[in-house]
Amino acid sequence: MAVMTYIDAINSALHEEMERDPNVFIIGEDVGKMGGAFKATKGLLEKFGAERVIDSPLAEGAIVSSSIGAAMAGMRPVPEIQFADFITPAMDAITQQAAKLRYRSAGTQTCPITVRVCYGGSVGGGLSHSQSLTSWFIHCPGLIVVAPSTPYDAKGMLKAAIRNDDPVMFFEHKKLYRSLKEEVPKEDYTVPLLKAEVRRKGTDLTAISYGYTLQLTMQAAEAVKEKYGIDVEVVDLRTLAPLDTDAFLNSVAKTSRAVIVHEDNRTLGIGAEVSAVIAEQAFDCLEAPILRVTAPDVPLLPAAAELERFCTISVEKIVDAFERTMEH
Amino acid sequence: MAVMTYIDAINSALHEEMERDPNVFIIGEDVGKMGGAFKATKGLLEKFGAERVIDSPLAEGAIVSSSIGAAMAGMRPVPEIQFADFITPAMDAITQQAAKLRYRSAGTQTCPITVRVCYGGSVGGGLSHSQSLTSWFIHCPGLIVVAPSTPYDAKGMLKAAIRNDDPVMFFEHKKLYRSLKEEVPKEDYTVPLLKAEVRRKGTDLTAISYGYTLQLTMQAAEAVKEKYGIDVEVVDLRTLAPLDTDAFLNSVAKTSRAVIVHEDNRTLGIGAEVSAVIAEQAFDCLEAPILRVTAPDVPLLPAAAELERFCTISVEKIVDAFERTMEH
Amino acid sequence: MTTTQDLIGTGALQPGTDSSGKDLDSALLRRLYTYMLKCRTVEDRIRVLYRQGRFAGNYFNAIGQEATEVGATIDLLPEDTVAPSHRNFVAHIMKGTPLPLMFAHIYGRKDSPDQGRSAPAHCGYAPLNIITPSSTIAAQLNIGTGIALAHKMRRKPYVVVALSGEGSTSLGFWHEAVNFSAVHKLPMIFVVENNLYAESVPVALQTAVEDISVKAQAYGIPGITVDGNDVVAVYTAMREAIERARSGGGPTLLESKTYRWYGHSEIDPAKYRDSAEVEYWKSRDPIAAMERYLTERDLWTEQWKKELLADINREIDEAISFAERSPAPQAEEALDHVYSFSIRERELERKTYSPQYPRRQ
Amino acid sequence: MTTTQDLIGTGALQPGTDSSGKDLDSALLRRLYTYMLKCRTVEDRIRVLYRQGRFAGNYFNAIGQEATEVGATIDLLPEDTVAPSHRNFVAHIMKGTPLPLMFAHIYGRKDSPDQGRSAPAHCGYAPLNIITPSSTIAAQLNIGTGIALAHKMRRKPYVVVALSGEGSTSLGFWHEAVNFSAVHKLPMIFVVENNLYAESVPVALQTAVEDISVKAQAYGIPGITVDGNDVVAVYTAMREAIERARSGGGPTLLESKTYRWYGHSEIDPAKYRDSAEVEYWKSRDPIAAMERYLTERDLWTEQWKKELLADINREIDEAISFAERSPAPQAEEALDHVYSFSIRERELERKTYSPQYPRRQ
Ligand SMILES: Cc1ncc(C[n+]2csc(CCOP(=O)(O)OP(=O)(O)O)c2C)c(N)n1
Ligand SMILES: Cc1ncc(C[n+]2csc(CCOP(=O)(O)OP(=O)(O)O)c2C)c(N)n1
Ligand SMILES: [Mg+2]
Ligand SMILES: [Mg+2]
Repeated sequence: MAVMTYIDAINSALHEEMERDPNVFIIGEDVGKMGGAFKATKGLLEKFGAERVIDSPLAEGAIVSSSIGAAMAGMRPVPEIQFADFITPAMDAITQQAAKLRYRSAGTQTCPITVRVCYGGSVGGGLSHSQSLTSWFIHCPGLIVVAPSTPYDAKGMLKAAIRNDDPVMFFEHKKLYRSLKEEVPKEDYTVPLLKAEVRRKGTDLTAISYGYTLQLTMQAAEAVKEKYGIDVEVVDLRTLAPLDTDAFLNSVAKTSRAVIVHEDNRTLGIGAEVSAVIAEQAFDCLEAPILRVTAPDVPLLPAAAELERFCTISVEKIVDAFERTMEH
Repeated sequence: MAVMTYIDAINSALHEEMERDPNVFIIGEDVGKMGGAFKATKGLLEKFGAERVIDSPLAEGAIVSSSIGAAMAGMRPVPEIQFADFITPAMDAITQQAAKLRYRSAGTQTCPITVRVCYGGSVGGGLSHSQSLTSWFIHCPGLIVVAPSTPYDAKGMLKAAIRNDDPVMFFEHKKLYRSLKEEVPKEDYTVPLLKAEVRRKGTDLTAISYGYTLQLTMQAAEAVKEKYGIDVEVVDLRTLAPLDTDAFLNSVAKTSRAVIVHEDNRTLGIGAEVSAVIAEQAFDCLEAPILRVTAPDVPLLPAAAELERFCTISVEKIVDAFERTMEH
Repeated sequence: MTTTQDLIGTGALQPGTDSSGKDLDSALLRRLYTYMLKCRTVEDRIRVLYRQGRFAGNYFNAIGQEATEVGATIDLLPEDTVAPSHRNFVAHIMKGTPLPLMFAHIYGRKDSPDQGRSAPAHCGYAPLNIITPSSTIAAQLNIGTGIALAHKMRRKPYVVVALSGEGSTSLGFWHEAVNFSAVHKLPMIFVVENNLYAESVPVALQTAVEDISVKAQAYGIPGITVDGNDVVAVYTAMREAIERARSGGGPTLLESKTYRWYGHSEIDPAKYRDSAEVEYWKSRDPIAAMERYLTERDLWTEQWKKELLADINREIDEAISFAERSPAPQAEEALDHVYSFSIRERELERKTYSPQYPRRQ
Repeated sequence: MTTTQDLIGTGALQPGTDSSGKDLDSALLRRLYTYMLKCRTVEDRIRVLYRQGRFAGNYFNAIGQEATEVGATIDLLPEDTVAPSHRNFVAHIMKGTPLPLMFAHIYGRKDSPDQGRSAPAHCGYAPLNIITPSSTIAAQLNIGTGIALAHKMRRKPYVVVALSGEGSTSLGFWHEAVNFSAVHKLPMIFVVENNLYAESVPVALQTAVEDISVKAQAYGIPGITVDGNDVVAVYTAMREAIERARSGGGPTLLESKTYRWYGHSEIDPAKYRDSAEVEYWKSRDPIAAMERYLTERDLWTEQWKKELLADINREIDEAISFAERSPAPQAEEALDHVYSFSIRERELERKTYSPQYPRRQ
């Protein structure tokens, strides 16, 4: 075991997968000499050379679509999108090409790519370095959308993604990169892509989150335990599409109450889908409204600290939702 | 009054708005000499000339972003996206520029554009001429997303959109273009952009839809009335963002039951948001699970008739959901 | 960097000085002709089938552009990739996709390479490396670029031929693909079929330049304009570009100036063009031009053409009857091939959860 | 179409034959210099403030590129638009945005033109037609194109100066903007500041061509490369391009070859460049070069520079103290300016509905 940050976990997964499989390669902006804007690809250029660690032209469309083609031809590309906010030039490549290639060729042409995307706020990034934008891809069948919340999962799921035969959108929260350390095995391991995880057992209320806000949700769970003795079960979605609905439905069937927490905008954030699934499939279990703790529906995130704070999730906001749900 | 198809309603709204305001202009692929792929812009080039009816280069990004700039400079552009399926090149222009310009300039720079988008399936269009893709824009604060379901609304809302100071995504369902006729006033009128409409009064169940499936939902309502005497209240969302939540919440408060119908994919289609809003704000009113009648989560729409039919909404599928809801 | 060629004298362009086409042997010249005739005949038939309502959707024929279609895709290796646009269904003929599968595709049947999923003109074929295209203009160029990247990484001598229309050059995707290929010296040939219109929009509204091939200069790669109705010219220019690509010399932009005789698609009456223009281009029929060229060399007779047509039509008849016998896909197959794993259970059997714990007050 | 110029002899390029810059009068030459000095001084100060932790976020300075910043944006009309990238904060100085507002922006305060919303380097100013940019590379070019379209439609003699780096030329957006402008002969000047790097990526990985200006040929517009450290060269080339644009002659692509002295942003140590390269370019300081040029013409003294700096620093001090006194925005203002109507009520007061009808069994 080794204690690792989230970014180290990503970095070591990339090192190991590139060693394991000569078909794995990296492409993106600044991934080579600079080792990535956040150093996720540090040391790869030195070890594997410029042919497998490609500093691409400034064109996210080309980064993803050249990966798609290379994958069709048998490679295992791991393209990087420096910030989710800049993923728009790759929208066609991701949603119309990668997501649909298998379907439109009836499985005869496929593109196993793992698009690493750095996302999320609460780091003072302002309007163009804070967005999530996961919803666009969750709404797109054919894509697996992953968003791990711990170093252990980050490493294990990244490896699983690279080995998986579907296009995977792999969302890494920039606030988690260096704010969290955890023991991670030295041996090769993977974490299954399609399973949510119960992070905390509880009986009174189900809290559902992922990514950075999962950490805040865990803190809020401890807070209401201490304050009121309320026992919150916390489900980490881990993968946002396809959703592991059984995981949170089982929990809600037990607790009868659900609160969903995410930092993305409220309208059609993943919370909407989770809530709708519960309202459809576990309605009889429910004893309280399903609450969502989310950003308001404004562009995320305004730069000034006061404005950013208003829009981001805090432990207090989650605790407040827990309280309201229990009071119902 | 004149009896008009949906496409005629669009066309006459454009004629009238261009006459009314010299700042209104059209830009898009084939909008000029050809009068648009579906003839929405017929006769405009002849009447207003090539400077106000611009056959643009094949570049949706340029179509929308040049509209943004022109709008900033005081014009009222009405860009056309020939098929929603081809909106990807304009993703940045729409979501990062148009949607956020007002916000990021604190209201000092704005872009009143009306992006007309032809969307929807059930016409044998196959995988690239059938998509909805409204969710991407519903999830993007700063945009108004409109999807009228009748000729009357199409005309009145298009005029309202052009006169509105926000960027409006105006989704026109291609199946409605010629399948529906209705009396439309000869005089100038507008339909407010932010209000849903109760299309059918009822007491037993609230059905919520928009666009082409609104018509199917109305038929299904008649069918269950005849068959079982069930009285369905049908709410036409008309505008998908920002949602007129009061309209459907009021109805659900009355009926205690909700079924949402849309042709888009299930996961994070607008039904998810509507359901989540109900589950949060009208929970105590509910007596049955909130059902969604939607396409499955597969790329929409496969071309072969059998496959297409499997994925599209039918009156039977809606009736089935009504029955299941009432049985609960 | 830009040159123009006119080898067989269709009258389209100034006669070029390049005589590299002069060395083509008789068998090859006759094959070029035969393929053009086959393309034309197949598409004429598809048009008839459409008018008879025997398949649904739409189709984008390349009638009038056969010299380009054939010259650009003939004699590729099976491992070479073709990245087609909506107008390149006939590329399958040169690549070697069995005609029955092609017609099963048109009909949206189970035996189609995609089992009825894509629209009629959007057809791929994995065994021969033809990308199953989407409609998004120019998207296939970018995917093709990635395939070329893989060939380069793996030191394989295979090339990618990416086809698109002049309208595609306005899109950012086109630019990103060509630029990326140029920076990485990828084995790509970008064939731009300049048929003067993108749907109804004339080329003068797409770009301010006369020859699309000058755009190559922006990327530092060779650009060439050929008479796209001259199959020998197209073939010869392609041969050079393919050799360059295969031997590590990087991409080429090849503009082929041609014309589509009919509308953009089967539902387009093409009223935006004037008939004199259409007639002019019909008088420059690439097939008739090649017939004259072959006749001068004693390589063509009416009789031979009749025999060819008979063979082609027999093959088409068989292909159609195969397609018509091919079953329609089953409704629930719509749920297949979304992922590498099945979603049938997920979509068809949604569980309902009931309370397992006593309700509280 | 492409020419290179080197008028004041920074040594960057081959001396050009163009002598159009020779006619600039003394007052203008001194203004060019003064503005460069002001840009440098303002950005040096911003760097200090950042290091002191007095504002949050990040900043992208253009130190070393002042000749381009000044030459490209000086003497525009208030109605002319500047479409800035992340590296063109100082364009505000030439356009005339009051310095206190600029610093209020850096600090994210209520008096910022955007009341604290955008990141420090992304600043717009509506009264002087400076677009509030997003970070998306090249997006401002496309918006600028639309503004130019409006000017053309309204027969207004205003131009749009769009600034971007050489990295931006790889993006489809860049291509779409330049192509559209060329087709419609819009009054645009695309200034590409080729500072050899896009973040860490050298220009050779962006494009296979040597001079970005050759890309103009793909669009049929004039392309010119100037020594971007030579403010007279930049100014002269811009003057010609602006005149052409203003008089209906359409767009120009102007490549300005220059170099940023420091990292991509305040958090980038720029270890990907070697120090010899950095030193070489520092020796070609555009400000020092202009000092030599002015000295030769008896237009510059140490004393004058001192006075200038004193004035500039006083202005900066005042601007900073204004910014520091400016209030922070109120938290709930985060809900404002999303639409033309308020969403405060919607977001802050979510109603709860209760059953109004008796429940049924
Ligand atoms: C991104 C995108 N926008 C619009 C369309 C609709 N469309 C299909 S073909 C076409 C014209 C293509 O013109 P060109 O590239 O010249 O090819 P041609 O049809 O002439 O062969 C258009 C606009 C599309 N398929 N993709
Ligand atoms: C679409 C997009 N992709 C990536 C980025 C991240 N990014 C910001 S600046 C930059 C480099 C820009 O290089 P260049 O255009 O040469 O401008 P310079 O910074 O050298 O002035 C990158 C990659 C972005 N802002 N937008
Ligand atoms: Mg064309
Ligand atoms: Mg640069």
